[in-house]
Amino acid sequence: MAVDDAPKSSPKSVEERERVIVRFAGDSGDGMQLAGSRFTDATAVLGNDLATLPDFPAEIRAPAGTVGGVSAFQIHFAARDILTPGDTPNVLVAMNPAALKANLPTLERGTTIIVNEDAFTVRGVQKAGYAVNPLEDGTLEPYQVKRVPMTSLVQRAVEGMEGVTSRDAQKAKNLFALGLVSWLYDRPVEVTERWIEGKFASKPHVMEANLAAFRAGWSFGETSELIDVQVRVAPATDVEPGTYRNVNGTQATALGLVAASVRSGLPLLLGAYPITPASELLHELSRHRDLGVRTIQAEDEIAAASIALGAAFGGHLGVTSTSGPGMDLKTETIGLAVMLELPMLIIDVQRAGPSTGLPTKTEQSDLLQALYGRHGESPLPVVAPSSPADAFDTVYEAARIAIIYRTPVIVLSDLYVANSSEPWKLPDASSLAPIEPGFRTQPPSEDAPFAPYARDDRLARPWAIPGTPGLTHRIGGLEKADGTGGISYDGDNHQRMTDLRAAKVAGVDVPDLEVSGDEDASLLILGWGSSCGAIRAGVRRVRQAGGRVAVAHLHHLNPLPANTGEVLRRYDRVLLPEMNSGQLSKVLRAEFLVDVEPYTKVKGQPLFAAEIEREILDRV
Amino acid sequence: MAVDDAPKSSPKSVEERERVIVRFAGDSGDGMQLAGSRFTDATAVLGNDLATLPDFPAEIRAPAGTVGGVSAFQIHFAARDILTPGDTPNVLVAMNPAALKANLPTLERGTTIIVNEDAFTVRGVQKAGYAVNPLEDGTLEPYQVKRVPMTSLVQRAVEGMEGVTSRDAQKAKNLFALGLVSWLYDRPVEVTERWIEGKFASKPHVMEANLAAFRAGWSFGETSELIDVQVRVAPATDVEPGTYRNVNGTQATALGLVAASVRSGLPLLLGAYPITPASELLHELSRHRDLGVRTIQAEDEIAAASIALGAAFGGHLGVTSTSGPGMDLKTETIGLAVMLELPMLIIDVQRAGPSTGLPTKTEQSDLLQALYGRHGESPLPVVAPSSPADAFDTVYEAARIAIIYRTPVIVLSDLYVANSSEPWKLPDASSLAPIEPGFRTQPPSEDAPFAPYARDDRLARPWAIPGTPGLTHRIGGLEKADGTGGISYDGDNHQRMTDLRAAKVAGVDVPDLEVSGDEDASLLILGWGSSCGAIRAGVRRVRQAGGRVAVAHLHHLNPLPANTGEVLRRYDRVLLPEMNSGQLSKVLRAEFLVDVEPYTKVKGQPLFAAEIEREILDRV
Amino acid sequence: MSDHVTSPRATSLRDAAGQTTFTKADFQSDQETRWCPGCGDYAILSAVQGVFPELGIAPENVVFVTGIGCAGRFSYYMDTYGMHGIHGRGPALATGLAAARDDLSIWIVSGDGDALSIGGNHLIHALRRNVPVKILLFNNQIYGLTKGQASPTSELGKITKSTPFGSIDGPFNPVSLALGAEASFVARTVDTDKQHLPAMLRAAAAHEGTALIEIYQNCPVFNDGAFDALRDKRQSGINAIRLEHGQPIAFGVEGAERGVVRDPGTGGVRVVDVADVGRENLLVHDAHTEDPSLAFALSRLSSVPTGPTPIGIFRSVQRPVSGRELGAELGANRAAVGTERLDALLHTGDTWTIA
Amino acid sequence: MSDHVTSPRATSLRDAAGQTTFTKADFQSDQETRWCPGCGDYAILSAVQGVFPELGIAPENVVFVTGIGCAGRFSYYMDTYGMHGIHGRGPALATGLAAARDDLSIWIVSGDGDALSIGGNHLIHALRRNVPVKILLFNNQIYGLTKGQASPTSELGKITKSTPFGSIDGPFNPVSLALGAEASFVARTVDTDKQHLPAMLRAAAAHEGTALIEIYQNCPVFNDGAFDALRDKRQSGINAIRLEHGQPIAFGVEGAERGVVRDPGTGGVRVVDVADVGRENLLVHDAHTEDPSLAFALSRLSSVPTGPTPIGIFRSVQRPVSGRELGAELGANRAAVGTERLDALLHTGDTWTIA
Ligand SMILES: Cc1ncc(C[n+]2csc(CCOP(=O)(O)OP(=O)(O)O)c2C)c(N)n1
Ligand SMILES: Cc1ncc(C[n+]2csc(CCOP(=O)(O)OP(=O)(O)O)c2C)c(N)n1
Ligand code: SF4
Ligand code: SF4
Ligand SMILES: [Mg+2]
Ligand SMILES: [Mg+2]
Repeated sequence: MAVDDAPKSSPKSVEERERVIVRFAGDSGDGMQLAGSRFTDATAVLGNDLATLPDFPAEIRAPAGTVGGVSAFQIHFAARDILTPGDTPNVLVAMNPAALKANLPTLERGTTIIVNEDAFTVRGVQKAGYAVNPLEDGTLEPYQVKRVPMTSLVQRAVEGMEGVTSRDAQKAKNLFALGLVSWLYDRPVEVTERWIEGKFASKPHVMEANLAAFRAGWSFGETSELIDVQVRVAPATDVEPGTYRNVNGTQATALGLVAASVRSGLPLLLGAYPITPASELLHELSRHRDLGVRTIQAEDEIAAASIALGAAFGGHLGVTSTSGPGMDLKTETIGLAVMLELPMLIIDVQRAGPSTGLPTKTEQSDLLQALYGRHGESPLPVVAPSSPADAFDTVYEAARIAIIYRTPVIVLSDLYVANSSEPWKLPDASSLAPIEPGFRTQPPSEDAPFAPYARDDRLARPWAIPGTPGLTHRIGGLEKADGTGGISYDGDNHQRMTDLRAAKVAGVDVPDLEVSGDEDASLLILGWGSSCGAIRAGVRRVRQAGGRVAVAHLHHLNPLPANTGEVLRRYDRVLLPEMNSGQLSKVLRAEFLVDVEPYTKVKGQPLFAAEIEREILDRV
Repeated sequence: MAVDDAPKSSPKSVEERERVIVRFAGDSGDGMQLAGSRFTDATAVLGNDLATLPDFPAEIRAPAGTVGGVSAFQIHFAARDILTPGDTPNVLVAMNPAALKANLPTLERGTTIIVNEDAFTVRGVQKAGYAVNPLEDGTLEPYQVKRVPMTSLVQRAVEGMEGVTSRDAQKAKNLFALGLVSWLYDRPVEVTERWIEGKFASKPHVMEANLAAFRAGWSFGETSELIDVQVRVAPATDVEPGTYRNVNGTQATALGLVAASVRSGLPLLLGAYPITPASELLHELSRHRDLGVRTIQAEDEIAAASIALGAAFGGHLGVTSTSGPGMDLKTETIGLAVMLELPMLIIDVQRAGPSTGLPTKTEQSDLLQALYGRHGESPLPVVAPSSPADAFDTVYEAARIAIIYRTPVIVLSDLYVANSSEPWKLPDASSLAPIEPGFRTQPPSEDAPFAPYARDDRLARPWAIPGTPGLTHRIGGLEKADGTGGISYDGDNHQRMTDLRAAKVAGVDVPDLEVSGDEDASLLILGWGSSCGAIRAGVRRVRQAGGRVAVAHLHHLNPLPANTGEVLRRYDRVLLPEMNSGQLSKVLRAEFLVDVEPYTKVKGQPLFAAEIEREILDRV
Repeated sequence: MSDHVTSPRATSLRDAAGQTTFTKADFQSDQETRWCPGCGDYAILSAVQGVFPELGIAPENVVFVTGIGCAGRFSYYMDTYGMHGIHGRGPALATGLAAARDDLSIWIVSGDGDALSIGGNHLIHALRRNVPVKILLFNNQIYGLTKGQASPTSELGKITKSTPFGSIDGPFNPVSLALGAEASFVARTVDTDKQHLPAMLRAAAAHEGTALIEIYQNCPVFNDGAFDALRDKRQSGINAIRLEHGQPIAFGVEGAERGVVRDPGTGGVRVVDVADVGRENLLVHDAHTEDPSLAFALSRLSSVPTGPTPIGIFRSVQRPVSGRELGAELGANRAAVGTERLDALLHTGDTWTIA
Repeated sequence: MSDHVTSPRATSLRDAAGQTTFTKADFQSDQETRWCPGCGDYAILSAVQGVFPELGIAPENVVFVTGIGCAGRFSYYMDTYGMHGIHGRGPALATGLAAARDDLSIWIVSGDGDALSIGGNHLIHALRRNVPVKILLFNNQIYGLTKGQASPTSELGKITKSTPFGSIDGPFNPVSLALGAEASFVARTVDTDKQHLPAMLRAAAAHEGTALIEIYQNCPVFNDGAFDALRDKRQSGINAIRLEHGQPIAFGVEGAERGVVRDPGTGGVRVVDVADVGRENLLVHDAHTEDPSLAFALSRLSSVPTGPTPIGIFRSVQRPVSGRELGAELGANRAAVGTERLDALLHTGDTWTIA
């Protein structure tokens, strides 16, 4: 291929770096997500550890060239293990003035900015809301700006190509940028070229244009004076051996659900109603018909939850997924599931609220609703993934709890976990602990009639599915008589059943809370859900600088690990960063009467390692 | 009238009592609610303090004569102020075997039981599920049983009356029972007779039959050997002067809403969907069309809440009422109201949950849902009535907060408050503090354009209703830019608005928490909502027996009175009785890190003074 | 009427062919019925329990899904699998169950409030999708369980607890609504009609997609007599327009004095005296035509049944049943899925190995 | 197309009679429109803003209530009062507003998902009640805002993000559904038809009860071309069946080669060549007849607009408007209510006085 004949050992000086953060930014139409994910694959294959985060525009389609229409993709890769997609980039690729304007505020002095010079026309500059061209007026003085006429370079590269229109060329400029950045960090070109060839096999001229653009970008890096150093980031060494794949939280969630379905032998049925950001899970699972997965787009979230519950009654793994307002609407059905004591998974991909709020921004503010947002005493288990890859284990665990305890379980994911990605060490399917549905099948006898609400030692009730001879029975939302499950208006029975439902959930087997870092420090940083990476990164910085701090992370929000109180009491101070106004802190304070200090942020962005570092330093 | 010519000073001995609890029990068809409420009116007019509680069958229409079909009405009246309808009756009137069976378990030794002997036929006894007639087999040995052949006595009384069928007579036996008990406690007959005459004016023969039955009951008491003492309960002396009326919680709520509407000048519009027990409020308000009250029976609770919110946008006092599952369905709309910052009242008449639960039983288990049951950070004020009459002041206060702070407010009533009744000292309409809606009307100017989300010193935003020239504006569920109210996806703005919404609610002016009893005791009993009466009664008993205990009651659940923490910390122990699994305790523990001890009960009944007394004694 | 409902569980019999056959008792649960004396629900329950043995479906392969209401209690009285769900959500719960289990006979029992007020959206979507379930809509034109409020089928001006001055809203015509929602099978019958109701149940059971039967059901406590025009032997002769596919639409005490013809004026249909038009000119009912327009026109003959009212099958056509083929396909796929397939799935896309 | 949308706020003019008159600009908010380039919503917005001045209603007496969706953004672009509510609840919010304020002109803008999927129940109940609101249903047969999932009007087999193997559910016909729900006014039009759309808006504005207009709206991003049969100048001539009250239903490139007649076979209507039947035998449209059967039959001529499709007013009849009289009565009562009346109310029933 083209670059092979180019001198592999480029004349330019090469610099080693431990970690790098690159951000591709352009108009929604510029294909930045594609450039970013291709770069990610090449990087993964190279063996760097990495984490990525796409940043979509809030508007469905803001006018082209406006700040509202900017789409970006950030990748953080390193020679050692990575915890977050990074706070601010070392290199920003800005395909147009709007992309520059949208990202400038977050940049630190000295950041390298690669701009597509051709896009900085008078009209383009105006559309972005600049009075004068920022390339001219010294706005960029604090940064290292590389002006690259990408559009024209691509035009030139495809000149005279069979059937390639100038529009094809236009659309290919993201691959030029990709090629350039790929050279800059010496990424393997084969991975990308193979992908281009596969992707556009059916459209040869598009394939050609894209390949040409990609190679032009690479050669530009190699040859132009503009960029004088090539940066090398060695493969990560501290990575566990194994086969890896890059996944975002949505994919990991889908895979975890399919895995739980296969390992439990329960067919998977998803009832969902589209909503940002949860829709992606519906789309993802809809593709797995070949694995027997059934998805139903319901008329609304009430129906979506009811469809999942109806399927559960039929002996399937009933799942429903949603975000924000959708959770509100599922409330009543979830309450019915609590009363019916049937397995059911509710996946809440949290977004910024209240009400419609900020649909494309992340938040962790549905925790109290998940725990308490139903009328009456209606307890259920709640778990939360700590990273994209962890979503696989989390939903698998949620399915295990739901199935063996016969209870709805809420999984609190969020937009950040769902969209960001990281390498995932592939488990061996057969190594996944099988989940036993243990359907009741043996018919009852005269002396032992079937009691749908008799309980096993886990306090779980029998699950007898329609079609099983001799076990016909009726269940419903009215209070049940202990054991027989008949309707009961008896006060003492209601007390007993209320206590039993609570005891069952409180008794779910949950691993102890593990503390790492300086276990004997006086400050504990406790986190939950998607803030795990930022917290650990912040803690790492503090400890590398010699600070002493302990860190722990809650995967189970209900019930809490048995040793939680004991752990909290071990420390003089407990800091709890969360993307809400202090919801988990409330829960822990009530439970353990420990003065947990929340550090809260609701700005639609994930927590940053730097914030955590600062908050810790303020306290040690 | 008949009893006038009878010697008013009866030959029988008369006994003075301070307080008495009577329970009328019979089949749903026996008219016990009528007998009870007539007895209540007569008692009220006599000047006793009183409290009553109807007890309806859970089944819509359980088979006649079965235990499931028993309907009862309990009244507690006294010569001093009364706090609850009483734990167990001194006199039980049982119109049939089922009524006897249903109530026997709750009776104390020596209780007087007046039975309608005629109903204890073989079939009747069987229907109730008795093997043998309980009047014969010594079951009633521990009690003082008065066997009265009510049915036949009524038949005799109406014999030969013009157009009176024996069915009329059958149906009149509840008035015989009423007459008998009225004599027993020397209630004024005029009140009841006037009522009968008015009620059945259109059906002369029914009126005659009822009057005859009532008088027959009275004379039977006077003349029969069976009952030898007449009991007198002197008018209450420690009652504030003023004009009184007997109200149940539903009526008081309806009146409070109408009062708030009149005193704020905002027309009242209720959007509701029928549900037990909240339906009664819909029925009650539907009658007040003459006062300009509009009620709409919506297609579901989502629509009911949306109708109230739509009316609020139009400048009306928008109210929605529901129970149990209905609350779940209103969640999303309430969240929108939080974002729109419009006044709206949500009346939750709590019932036993979860799910459909026990629709005709009381509970206080929606507190955490009211506080936290919405996705995202969506705070709102929550208040709860402490007694039937207090519901008037509570909804009036709720309306005040909603209107002047522009926020939805949840009123946590419950089935017990809604159905029980007590005398209510009528306020003077003009003495009710007017509520100022303060609609924005002045048009904006060039230099001061209209900013729908600019805030006053209460942090409340302007309320500009459609039809106002120059103030056209758009609001919605997406996050708003501070001040202008335009759509904003800005992170810092979201943080600011989240904090502003919280600060506004936290800043609602709430009176301090008042402590009574032995303020310097080491134990504080804290209550909320409908448990107030039982708690104060329990405390009174303890203190009368020389025990020392302080007591306080929370009318505002959010925000909490400013001095709450300070009060809690003043005591070695804080006991918090509530009809749930410890919901308010959770809130207070989290807020103040005080080891509040819950005393919880979810048995579908209100708390009893005796339980509170016991719990206190266990602790002092 | 409720006597038999608690009759002891009989054991099913084997017929000559050794085939298990079932008795009415096989479908009667031991739960004591809790409807008011004289409630139309008893008659419907008895009819349903009476028809099932004919269908030859074992009780364990039958599921009754109900919402909340007096009608909603139905599931407790059938000795089949049953779910007493939440108000209005029966069709949604059943849609999930039907998607999971195409081997079951799924029946929904709902009231006029449950199905048409809070549950209206699920009902029309189930009909649109043609989900394989049977829906029995007990229409008593009132809210029974909550003790007498107006329902979406209550007539304009009706005085109820929630409308003390009379309802200001007109009613739905459930048949028209269902036809507007693309229903493939719509019928109407009367609770106490011992021949007609079972016939409708059989037809619904035989239908492939969603089958909706509106059953006029008397609520003696809160809305007594609402259907006397059709329930009362003397009146029903005059008022019941019995629709039969392929038959001219005629009715009357002797069964034929009056009939239905097209009305060129309105584009609808109207009732005439057969004498005036001649029997040969009566409209011939066609329940199987693709176009629902005729069925719709017939549904407009009455909205509240106080006069001549059509009962029977308005429409019964075949169209794709939601998930019918898919179910089979998925089942086959599942059978094939083991850990190997799962491993393959996990390994899709670009992977890399670190030694 | 979006240029004018942000044009500066013009001040309203006074006409000769000193009567304030309004201009299009009076109804244009300064909020920048946020639809995709070429979205049909721009054309509809422009048409609505263009019609309002004719109606002579001051902007402050107009309220736009919307649900969530691309269509839902509409309220931000009208310089009237507006509420961007929650998904599907527009009709419910508007019902409350209409009950409170009969002095306002209330318009609902909704999408096919907002109105027919999650909001289906509120829509049919608003129609049943005949609430005084106008409903503009932007039907693009797709979920736009959530980036391309199937909607209840998407055709069977449609491939979308949520149905990668093709939708297995058939669509609603919004006009049929509305008629089945007792709608008093139902019309259909096309986003870009600069004569027809405004005409429908005027008719809706003039209607007393609930007026529903289904507007075929192109979504160039997720469902481009769905309505070409009617939008494309060349094709529309062949396909657009323009319904006009009192006129024989004829259409075609020259405006009359084809027409609609009753089909005795199906009880419905069908398209014929006028040459074959003669113009005098064409069906004459009657939008004002009480019986909705004709309108319903016409609605069945097409469900997805890929061939001959009726546009125009299917039905427009007068029936009691929800709360019309009541509103007046209540208003009068309120005027009379002061503290005296309140005191009287508080003192109702048995009272007693303690000195
Ligand atoms: C979410 C919710 N809202 C309201 C109720 C109260 N509720 C129970 S049944 C019912 C309506 C009953 O009427 P219908 O559906 O006609 O059945 P019927 O009792 O007449 O058979 C209502 C409003 C409830 N259980 N759940
Ligand atoms: C309760 C709730 N569920 C889901 C969503 C997500 N959502 C927003 S708009 C929409 C549907 C949009 O389609 P349509 O109504 O046809 O409007 P369009 O965007 O096509 O104009 C959905 C599912 C939401 N905002 N709220
Ligand atoms: S209330 Fe009516 S419908 Fe309900 S059980 Fe009684 S009679 Fe039947
Ligand atoms: S997605 Fe479609 S409907 Fe939405 S704005 Fe874009 S073009 Fe219009
Ligand atoms: Mg009903
Ligand atoms: Mg759409």
